[in-house]
Amino acid sequence: MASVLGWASAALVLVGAFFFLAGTVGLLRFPDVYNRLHALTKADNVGLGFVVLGLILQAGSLLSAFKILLIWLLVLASGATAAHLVATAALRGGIKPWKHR
Amino acid sequence: MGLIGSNWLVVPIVLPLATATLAMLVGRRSAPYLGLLTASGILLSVAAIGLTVLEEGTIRYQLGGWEAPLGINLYADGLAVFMLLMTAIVGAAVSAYAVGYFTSRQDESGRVAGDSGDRSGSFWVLWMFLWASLNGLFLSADAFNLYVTLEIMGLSAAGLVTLERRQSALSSGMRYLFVTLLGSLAYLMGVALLYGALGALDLATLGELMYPGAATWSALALITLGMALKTGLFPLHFWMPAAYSNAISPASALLAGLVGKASFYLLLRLWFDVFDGGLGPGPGQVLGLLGAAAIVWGAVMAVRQRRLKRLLAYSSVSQIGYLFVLFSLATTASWGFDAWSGGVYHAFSHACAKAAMFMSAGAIVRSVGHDDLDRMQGVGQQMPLAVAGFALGGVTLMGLPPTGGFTAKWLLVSASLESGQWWIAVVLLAGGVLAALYVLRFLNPALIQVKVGPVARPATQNLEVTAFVLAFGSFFLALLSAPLLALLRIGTPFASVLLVGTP
Amino acid sequence: MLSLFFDAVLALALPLLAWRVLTTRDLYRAVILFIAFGLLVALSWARLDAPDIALAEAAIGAGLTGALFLNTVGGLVGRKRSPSRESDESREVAERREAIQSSPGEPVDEVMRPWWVRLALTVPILALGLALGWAVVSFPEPAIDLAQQASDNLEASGVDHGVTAVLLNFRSYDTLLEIGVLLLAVVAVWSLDLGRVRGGQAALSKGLPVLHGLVRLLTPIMIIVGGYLLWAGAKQPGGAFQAGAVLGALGVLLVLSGLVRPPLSDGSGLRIGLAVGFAVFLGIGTAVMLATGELLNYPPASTYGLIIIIELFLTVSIALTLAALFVTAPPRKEQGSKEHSEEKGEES
Amino acid sequence: MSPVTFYLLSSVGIFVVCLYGLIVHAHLIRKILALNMMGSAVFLLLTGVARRGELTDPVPHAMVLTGIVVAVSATAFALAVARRLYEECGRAYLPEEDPEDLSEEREG
Repeated sequence: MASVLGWASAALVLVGAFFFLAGTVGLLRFPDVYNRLHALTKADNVGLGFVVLGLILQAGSLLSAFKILLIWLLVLASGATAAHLVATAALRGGIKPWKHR
Repeated sequence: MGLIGSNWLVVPIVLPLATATLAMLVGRRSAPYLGLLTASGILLSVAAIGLTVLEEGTIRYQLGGWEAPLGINLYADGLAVFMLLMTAIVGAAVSAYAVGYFTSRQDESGRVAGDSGDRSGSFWVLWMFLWASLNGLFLSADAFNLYVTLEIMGLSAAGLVTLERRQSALSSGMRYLFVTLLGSLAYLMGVALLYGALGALDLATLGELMYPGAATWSALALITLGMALKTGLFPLHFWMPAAYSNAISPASALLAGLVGKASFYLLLRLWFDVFDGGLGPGPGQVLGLLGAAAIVWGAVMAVRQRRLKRLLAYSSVSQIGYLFVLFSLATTASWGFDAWSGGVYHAFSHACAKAAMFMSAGAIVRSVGHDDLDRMQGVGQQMPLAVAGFALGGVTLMGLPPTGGFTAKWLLVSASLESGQWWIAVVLLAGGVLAALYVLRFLNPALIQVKVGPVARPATQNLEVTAFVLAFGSFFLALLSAPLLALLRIGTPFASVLLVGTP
Repeated sequence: MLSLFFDAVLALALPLLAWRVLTTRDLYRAVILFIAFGLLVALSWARLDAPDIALAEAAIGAGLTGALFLNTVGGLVGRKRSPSRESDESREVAERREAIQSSPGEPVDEVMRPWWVRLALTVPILALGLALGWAVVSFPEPAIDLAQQASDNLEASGVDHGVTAVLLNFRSYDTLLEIGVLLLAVVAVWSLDLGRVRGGQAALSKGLPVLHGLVRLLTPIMIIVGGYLLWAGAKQPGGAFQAGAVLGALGVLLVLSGLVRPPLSDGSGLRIGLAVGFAVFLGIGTAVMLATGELLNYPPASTYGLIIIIELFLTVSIALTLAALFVTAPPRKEQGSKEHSEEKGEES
Repeated sequence: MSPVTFYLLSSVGIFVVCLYGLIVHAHLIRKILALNMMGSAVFLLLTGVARRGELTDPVPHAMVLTGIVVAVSATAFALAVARRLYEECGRAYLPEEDPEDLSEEREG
């Protein structure tokens, strides 16, 4: 039982890490600020979600599981807000969204 | 030692801290009175501490009731009390001076009034923190606690420099802040290395455990560099002339008189109590050489200045050299105590004299509206007290009897002759001659009699009087040398020398 | 094995990151890298079993300090400033500033000492690095074990957490002076009488409902977290500093998002709030002298209670100070009194 | 080599890199950044030292906590001076040599 949980948790964390990797690649390779934001927030939120899910499986008590979950929710909220602020500032600053030609 | 007896020790630290807090709350109007009250309280407590130490020997005080390696101790020996006394005297004089300084500024015109009121409030809070940190530094027996006092000292001193908002004052204040922060960080790195190597922070414990090794040598180097930078030892004095000359005069007096001495004291304390005389003869020789170079370089530069306050600032570069000469002379040989006490005595007399001279200069600049040395003709007629104060301080710098500077030089010169390093004696005496030159650089034009009509000038009587009184005190400091030297003997690191020397 | 590799990478990354911070041309980028540096330092402290200071570093060292830097860089370069100070500066200065600001955009910095200075510096600096490296590698087993002594005396300290015991009992004098430093810093910053550079932020954030929503959501959470950290400090990592840092960050957030107007330096409520921690600490430390004969030596029976009281007030003052260092707008002479009356109510 | 040694060496690395940067750069922000990171280097050394024994030593932790608070105070003041300097004269650099100030209006 313990080892099944352990494997599942490891797998989930690995999936999360893959999303982080993808998000990082997107941050480096995408053409403009809006695309990069997309890569960052979406991939990282999902990635962190998987990592959190994996860690919850390892959590000793319900309370710590709840705390870990809370971290994810807070990151979701602040990440979304930060992305919104950056995008707004970029639009106001006159940066035009990139269009594929 | 009774309950009250040892508790005097915390008064010079706690009292100004309380005043600073109160001064921040009550605002500018009552701050000067609080400051003066505090000054008298500190004088009283320092006198009580001094008497206790003279009668009963060194005091160790366990803060929070915890013993040394775990807790923080305060420790008062002769040297610490000597520095406390120096700070109390100069501090009280500057406090009195500041009351007059900020009041007369307010009278000047409506425009500056509100501004200087703010500045006066900030001055008192900063100065009270500075005073608490100085007293705390002299009394602390804990390496990390010394760091905290150093930082309070640096921040409040830099804050005092930037009270003057001219561009030059701001940039020299900025540079001073960098220097003082870097010095503190170098010190802290040294403390961290000592903790890594020896596992303690209490100075006495560190001294017992000291061994020469990679970590302790590095710690010595970092601490020495940091403190030399903060004290302004040649060639690390680059920040000093600007910082001292661009600040408002009460701040210049405090910086040149006291703040530089505190970092010197810290080096002295660690050098002899922790590092066992610098872990060998080599480092002391280096510091002595730099000190000798500072004496000559600073004095030559001072002679070449065209501005009164810059002249004084360069004179400080030179006078700090005298302090560092002691590191090459103070060994366990028979002349060790003479050299050590000579250097420390010089710190005292220079603190009083230089503070008094900056205070005089401040009054003069305030009155004549500039500090151009070439246009000082007739100042002696207009402001006899200020010029007299300046002259008395100048005589102390030259080291003529009966000044405190004479006692200090006498001790240093005799130690250098006894040790066979006669070239140090030559430098010391040459420094005195050069000091005469730069002091005359101001006195010559100032004493010229000129015919000028009565000019409307800001009232500076209060300033002149306080400056003169302090200079007068430093002038006769040699008369007190017997009790002061007796005080310095208590708990000195040269106790073994003294036993040999005095049967 | 894996953890050793992780430590090695982290330890290697820190100096490299520091190097990047100091060599990146763009100052904004340098500050962002600095924040990353602070977070990595916090991570390495977490690795070194120091959760207390990891928390403090993440909140104060990286977070608040980083925000301070960003704010200053923003104030220095790029933005045209309000002409509040124009009256009392010479024309020449204004022109010089114009010349500098004529190329807004990236705040860049390339001013360095000449190459020969840099070359000459490398020798002593490398020597220092080698000496220090040798020193830390060859640390002997120390003769004194303060860790043991601290844990032996933990019983008598009134609290169950080592770091809190050191901070508020064994070495409480250091902590007292350190709170003094905070107070001193605020006074020193105020004495500079800075212009109102940050006024723009509140206006900027108008019409950003998302941000306001987030801040409204975070406010109760951060208050709970701060209270929890304070309460937990007696037994486990946490305490007045961490709690104060969290609450201070909340203050900064509230002001920057425009939900609360920046407090004025001469508001007496603010002044009392800033000083109360230091005053209570000093007062209790002095008062116990009557009972036990030494400064800061708490009577054994009431040690825990006194420490909690001190920590409570410290938290208030630390939070206010950190926020004040960041957002206090000193009053301009002319308009001071008017705004003062206006904002009296915000103070609570 | 234990992981603690890595961190000790890392702290030395940060210290010297930042010392070099502090001296070499003229921009005020850069200097303040360097000083701040030098502080972190010392704190890292202390934290490493705290970790080497059987018990984790709380004394260096308390010292670091004190140091962090002192560092943020110093940084805030330094940044304020830098900004004030900029407001006053429009540059964020220190002059190489301090020019002898010959202006007339001194001491108010």
